[in-house]
Amino acid sequence: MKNTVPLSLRVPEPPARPGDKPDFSHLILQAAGETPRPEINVDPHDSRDMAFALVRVLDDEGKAIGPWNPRLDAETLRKGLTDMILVRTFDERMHRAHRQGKTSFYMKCTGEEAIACAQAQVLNRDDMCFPTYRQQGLLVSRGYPLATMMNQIYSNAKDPIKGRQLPIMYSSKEFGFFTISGNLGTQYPQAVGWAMASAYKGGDKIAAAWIGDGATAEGDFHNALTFAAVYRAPVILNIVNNHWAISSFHGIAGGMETTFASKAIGYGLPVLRVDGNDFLAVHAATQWAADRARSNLGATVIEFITYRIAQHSTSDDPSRYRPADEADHFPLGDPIQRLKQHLIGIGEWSDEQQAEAEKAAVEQVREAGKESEAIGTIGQSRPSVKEMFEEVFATPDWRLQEQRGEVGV
Amino acid sequence: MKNTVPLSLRVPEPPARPGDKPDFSHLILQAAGETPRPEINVDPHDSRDMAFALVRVLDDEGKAIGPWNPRLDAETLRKGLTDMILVRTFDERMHRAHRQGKTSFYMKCTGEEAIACAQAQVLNRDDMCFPTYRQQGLLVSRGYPLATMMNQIYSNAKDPIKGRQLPIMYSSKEFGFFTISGNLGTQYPQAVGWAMASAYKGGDKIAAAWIGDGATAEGDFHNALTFAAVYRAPVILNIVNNHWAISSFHGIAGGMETTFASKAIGYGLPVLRVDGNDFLAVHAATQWAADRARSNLGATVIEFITYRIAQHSTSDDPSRYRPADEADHFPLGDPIQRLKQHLIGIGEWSDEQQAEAEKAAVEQVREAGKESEAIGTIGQSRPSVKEMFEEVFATPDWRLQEQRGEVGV
Amino acid sequence: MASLNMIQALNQALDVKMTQDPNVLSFGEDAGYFGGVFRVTDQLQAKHGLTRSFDAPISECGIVAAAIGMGVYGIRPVVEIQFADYIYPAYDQIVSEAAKIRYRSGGEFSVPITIRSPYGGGIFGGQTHSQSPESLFTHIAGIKTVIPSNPYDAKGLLISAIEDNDPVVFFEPKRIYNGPFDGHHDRPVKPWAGHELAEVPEGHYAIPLGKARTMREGNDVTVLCYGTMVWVSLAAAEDTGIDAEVIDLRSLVPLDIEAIEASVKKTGRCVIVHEAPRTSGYGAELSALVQERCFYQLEAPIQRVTGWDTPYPHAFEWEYFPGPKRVGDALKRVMEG
Amino acid sequence: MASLNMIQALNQALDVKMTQDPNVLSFGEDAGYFGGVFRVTDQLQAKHGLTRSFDAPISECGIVAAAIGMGVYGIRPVVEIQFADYIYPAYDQIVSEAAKIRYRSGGEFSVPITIRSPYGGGIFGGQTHSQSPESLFTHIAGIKTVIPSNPYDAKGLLISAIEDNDPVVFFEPKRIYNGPFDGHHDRPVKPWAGHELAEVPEGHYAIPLGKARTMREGNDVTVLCYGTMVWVSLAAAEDTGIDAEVIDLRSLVPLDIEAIEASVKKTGRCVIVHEAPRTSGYGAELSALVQERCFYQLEAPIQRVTGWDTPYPHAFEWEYFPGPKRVGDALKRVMEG
Ligand SMILES: Cc1ncc(C[n+]2csc(CCOP(=O)(O)OP(=O)(O)O)c2C)c(N)n1
Ligand SMILES: Cc1ncc(C[n+]2csc(CCOP(=O)(O)OP(=O)(O)O)c2C)c(N)n1
Ligand SMILES: [Mg+2]
Ligand SMILES: [Mg+2]
Repeated sequence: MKNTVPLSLRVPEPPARPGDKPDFSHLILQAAGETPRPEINVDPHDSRDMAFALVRVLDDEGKAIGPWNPRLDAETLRKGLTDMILVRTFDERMHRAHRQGKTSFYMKCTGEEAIACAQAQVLNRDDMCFPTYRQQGLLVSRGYPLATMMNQIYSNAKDPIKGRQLPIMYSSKEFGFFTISGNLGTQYPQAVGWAMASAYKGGDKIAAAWIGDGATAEGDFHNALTFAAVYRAPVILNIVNNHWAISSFHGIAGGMETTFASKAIGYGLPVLRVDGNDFLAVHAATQWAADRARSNLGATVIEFITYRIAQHSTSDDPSRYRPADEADHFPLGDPIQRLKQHLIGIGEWSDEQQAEAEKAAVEQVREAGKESEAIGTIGQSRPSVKEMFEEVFATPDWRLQEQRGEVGV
Repeated sequence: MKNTVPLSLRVPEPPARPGDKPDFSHLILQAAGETPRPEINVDPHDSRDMAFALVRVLDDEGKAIGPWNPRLDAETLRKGLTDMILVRTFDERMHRAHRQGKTSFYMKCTGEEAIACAQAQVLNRDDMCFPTYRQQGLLVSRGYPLATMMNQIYSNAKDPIKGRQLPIMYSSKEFGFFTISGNLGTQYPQAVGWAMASAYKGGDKIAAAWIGDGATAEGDFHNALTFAAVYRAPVILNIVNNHWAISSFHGIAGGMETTFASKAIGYGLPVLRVDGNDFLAVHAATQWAADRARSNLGATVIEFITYRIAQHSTSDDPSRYRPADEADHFPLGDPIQRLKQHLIGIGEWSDEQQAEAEKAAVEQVREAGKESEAIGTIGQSRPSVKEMFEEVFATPDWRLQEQRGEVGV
Repeated sequence: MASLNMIQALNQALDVKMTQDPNVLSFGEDAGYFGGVFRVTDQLQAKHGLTRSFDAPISECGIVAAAIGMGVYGIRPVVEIQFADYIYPAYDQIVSEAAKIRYRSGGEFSVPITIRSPYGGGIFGGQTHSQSPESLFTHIAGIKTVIPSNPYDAKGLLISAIEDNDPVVFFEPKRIYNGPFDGHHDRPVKPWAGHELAEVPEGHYAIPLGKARTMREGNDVTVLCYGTMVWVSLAAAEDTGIDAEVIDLRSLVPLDIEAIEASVKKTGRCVIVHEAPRTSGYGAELSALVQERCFYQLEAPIQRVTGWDTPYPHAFEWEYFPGPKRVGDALKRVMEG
Repeated sequence: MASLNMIQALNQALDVKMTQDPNVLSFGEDAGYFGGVFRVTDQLQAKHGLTRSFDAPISECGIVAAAIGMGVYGIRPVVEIQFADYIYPAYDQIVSEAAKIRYRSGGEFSVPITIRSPYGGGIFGGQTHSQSPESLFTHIAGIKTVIPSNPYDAKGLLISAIEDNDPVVFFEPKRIYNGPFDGHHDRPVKPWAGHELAEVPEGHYAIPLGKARTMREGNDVTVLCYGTMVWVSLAAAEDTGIDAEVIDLRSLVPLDIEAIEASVKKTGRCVIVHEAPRTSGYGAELSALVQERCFYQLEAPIQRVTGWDTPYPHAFEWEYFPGPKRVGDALKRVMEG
């Protein structure tokens, strides 16, 4: 048979570029409360539709409705809100610090705070998180010292990873936070291996991993889901779809063809597609996945729909590739505003408290800043140069000893 | 929350090991004619069920029924049958040749002949095939000289790839057969790139690629589907599920969790799940996919359900890991018997013709064997040793010239 | 003739080839609309169209695999790997496929592709934005490895790489994209503007792969280097006053062995400089070749000045980076030897 | 004491460790129920259970990534890559992750895993069952690379690799699994049975990584080799009657530099032998190290006897494989030099 039309190469383009009117009409949405909540032991084949639904709890008025309402007490909600405020405040401050030349690099998670802050409340401290560089909320929510985060960012003498990594590549075993890799996607199958080990040992700890919409294209995404399904690993595989991968819109990763959530179907894994800017929905979905894992039912994939409000990193300028006001048109709003509205609605919060919380966050960050800058910002202070040669191996071989000698440290 | 049960690692096991009773009850089957035939421009989201259905044309009596009946003329069907007979006869002969020490290695495709032989009829000679080592039927059906295949297998002086590759790693640009790689999966995204180039050039050629159930676990499987979906490449992505990967049953690749076909859903690609031992179903499904590609509608994934009757290769002994009689219990039978039954049923073939065709095939293979063995089998004859140094680059650099000098050729 | 920096020169090479040959196209992560994180593909999509310069999914393996398929079809894709530190997911497709397809197919199929990637340190990029993995490619039969050190060579070498009928890994020393940084990080950065090697002719010209460039003639010692280290080595010669012959290899495979042999036989001494870790770096091969061919002329042990056998450490950039001081010390050692 | 071949010795090492340490487990393609295509993990599943020795999906990258996650958890997985030729899909996880996790986490996390893989030629395996990629790992800071040459060492070194707290790439020379093949392919194959290095003690013993073994003492020339080439080199010394000191490196990283230096300073001559292609093979590093440390004792150029800079060609096995003739010629050349 000959072709009916000549072939042509299709390259996806985003609905809007700088100057165009933002357009999110392609986004599959559902009203809060509409999506059913299956039992955690549901047969994945009977819950495929969840890949095309949207788990939401907060409606447009900020009321919590529907089967996914986690019914959290006000204390928990207030902690979630203040954690998110603190993360955003910290991001602002460190972004300024970069402009002030105090650090060589920084990455914000503005607009995505609900994901890490809500998930940190569900996961136990001894569950292991395999994050990307946008889950600083896990550390903040778990009470990791802000000053220590800054020490890492400044690569100063108190940097817990000894000046060896780029700013924001945190690592804390004590806080169940796996060392962030600069290489995208690698942590995803590692989390599955960690979960397999936990299951192998008959323990009770589970793992969680995060990956961005863009990085789902890496082979490691496929490796993770294959191993998680085959060995029924107790792991939560989170996809953070913030619609952009540096300058590439989600369609370059296949986001216009179907939902990222639907990738779980091909592995027989249960999946949830969740409003990532709805703190309660994130909390409830994560609880559902964690319960499955702890009940030895295996892995769950969760796609969180959110939007990267800030630039990709301090090296990026989004005005070159997307409408300046695209964030304002994102239909799922801002996670902080939405949780605030909810708390006020149920009479557990007020604009005054919000203002105080914001002031308190600024204060807390300033205090941490003082403490860390007293040690030093980039260039002013750093770990001993001998750290360059330490911990390549558990014990250095003769090459490292000789080379250290050449440097004279 | 604490765990309700201690965690444990699950490792999938096949339903039957040596000595056990074979069991294919996990296999999702449908009767011939049951599965609908969507239009080629169907929205993939409306055809997801195809990933869990089974395209079949031949019923148990060998009658061709239902919407997928390709209505092929008797000539075409007879060619398909005799091609399959020839492939099987060739495999038998070369397998014996290995026992006789004429080659170091061989791999049969016994039981899977319908796939390559039917697909070769649908694809044009100038479409490019990116096969695995079990698509020798493509060459046979396209009339590639059997003696030349043997010359490659024997690495003799007339080996078209000059003794550089293991036996059966054929390559023929003229016959649209891409050089087989010893590395699993790599050809899959390459085929997508080839198809992208064809579309980029506004041409009319399409690509087809094959991968085994086991190799779908490689990252390149994911890469291929991502690029095929994003760039809408005119390619047919075939998954040959023969239930085994050397000693590992398909469950080690996730085959017990869901169908391999369902992996297409996560990329928004249309998919067909097909009875791989039903020549007419293979033909019809491939035609559907080829029509889509040629109409610039992009890629199609096809899972063919079949069974690897022979050992993996001459280095393998399946009796160590699966029931000796498992093949006899495979519910989709033998592709040659089924097409023969159909042809006889429609009065276009007879047992006598079958016997003659088998004799003719033996004769044809013997003739080719004579021709090739006259040149020489492994060790008796080989290309010039200088071929070791040729074609590393288009033009050799000084290292290759010096090293060739050291060998003195 | 315009004075261009290396980014502009590389961009021009792509523009020239895409204008000249409809079979040349470019893709990579953020390399389409945005023009690449280092802007090397800037404006190519606007000028040549969406299907000739486009964004790719974040899958280095998929990018190279697709390029291989395109090359097999008969066109000449140029792909960008955003940082050399991210080339490893594509390693199997490069080593097992691109490098072997011509050979294993008896010459029937070939892979005329170019894999561009910014590499090297000196930018405080930490361990995943600073690596120099060149020797992982020089070991692979069937792969060419090219590294320019200035705008003029960058354009001419990239054009040759694109026109080459075999796969070329083309590493761009990102530290000198904007100026010939010589390792004196405490001094003001020189831009390319005004530099004679920034004088880049318009249009098409090709520099053959496998021809080194003598950047400085000298009689005391031969310095073998490439990329950023060319400028560091020149500074070291300057600083020490040692009459070094500084040879910019430009292409590691194919290697200009005549130039190396002639120079070392003349000087009787050799220092090799690269940023990559010492063990099994390309300096090891160069050292082995020199001693095999110039043993009886060598008056002192060949010295290697390299990165250390550690990952690239963020806070210790200048202790890790082989600067003019370390190269100068090696020049002195080899003169004493 | 039983006389074991290398496969049995490796199997015993795994069995000993799995019996001793519940945190040791093994997985890989066909490595579970079936026991591996070379039978190295034979019976481990039957003896230690389904979850301690199991089959893995055909994803080398996934296998290594899962092992890394397990190592981070605190157990000691031993994974099998079916052939070294298939290790490249896992290269990113090994280079970017396993090698760097201890360092980049400030010592908080570590990766005590062992990656086993049959490697090398001499079996008519063609280009995808014959490769020797060791130098692609020796270049990577944070990775140890170990290669045994006999059953006794195989068991002791594998036990050390498993007990090591860092990632170890453990290459098994498949050509000598069943006997000390010396490259005389025209002669009957010797089995391990009866060989003194096939006398393998029961139970636990460890051979420290980084200690070479002098297989033959000699005064004329030092031969540096490992794996199958140890036996080829011994045969070459035998055949030529040259009094060579044959050193089996056993571990490439860490390297026993003292043993090498001492021997070359004694003999004044050095020949390096490996199967991998010459350019940027591990021989380059060894040659560079020897000339840096023994320059003034060297009486002739160091010779490298290696595979050619081509893919491994099926029909030309014995022209590609560095056999006793080629090693012998190098011994003669270096003695004349
Ligand atoms: C293997 C690899 N390839 C490329 C990069 C460069 N890079 C860093 S972040 C990024 C975009 C990631 O986008 P996404 O996965 O959507 O995460 P997001 O930044 O949106 O959170 C890229 C391409 C990298 N770090 N690692
Ligand atoms: C990258 C890679 N890993 C492992 C192998 C070894 N190997 C060769 S065939 C095979 C099994 C493949 O099974 P499947 O994909 O189901 O194809 P089938 O043999 O059943 O047709 C394996 C593991 C290989 N050739 N390449
Ligand atoms: Mg994103
Ligand atoms: Mg199979």
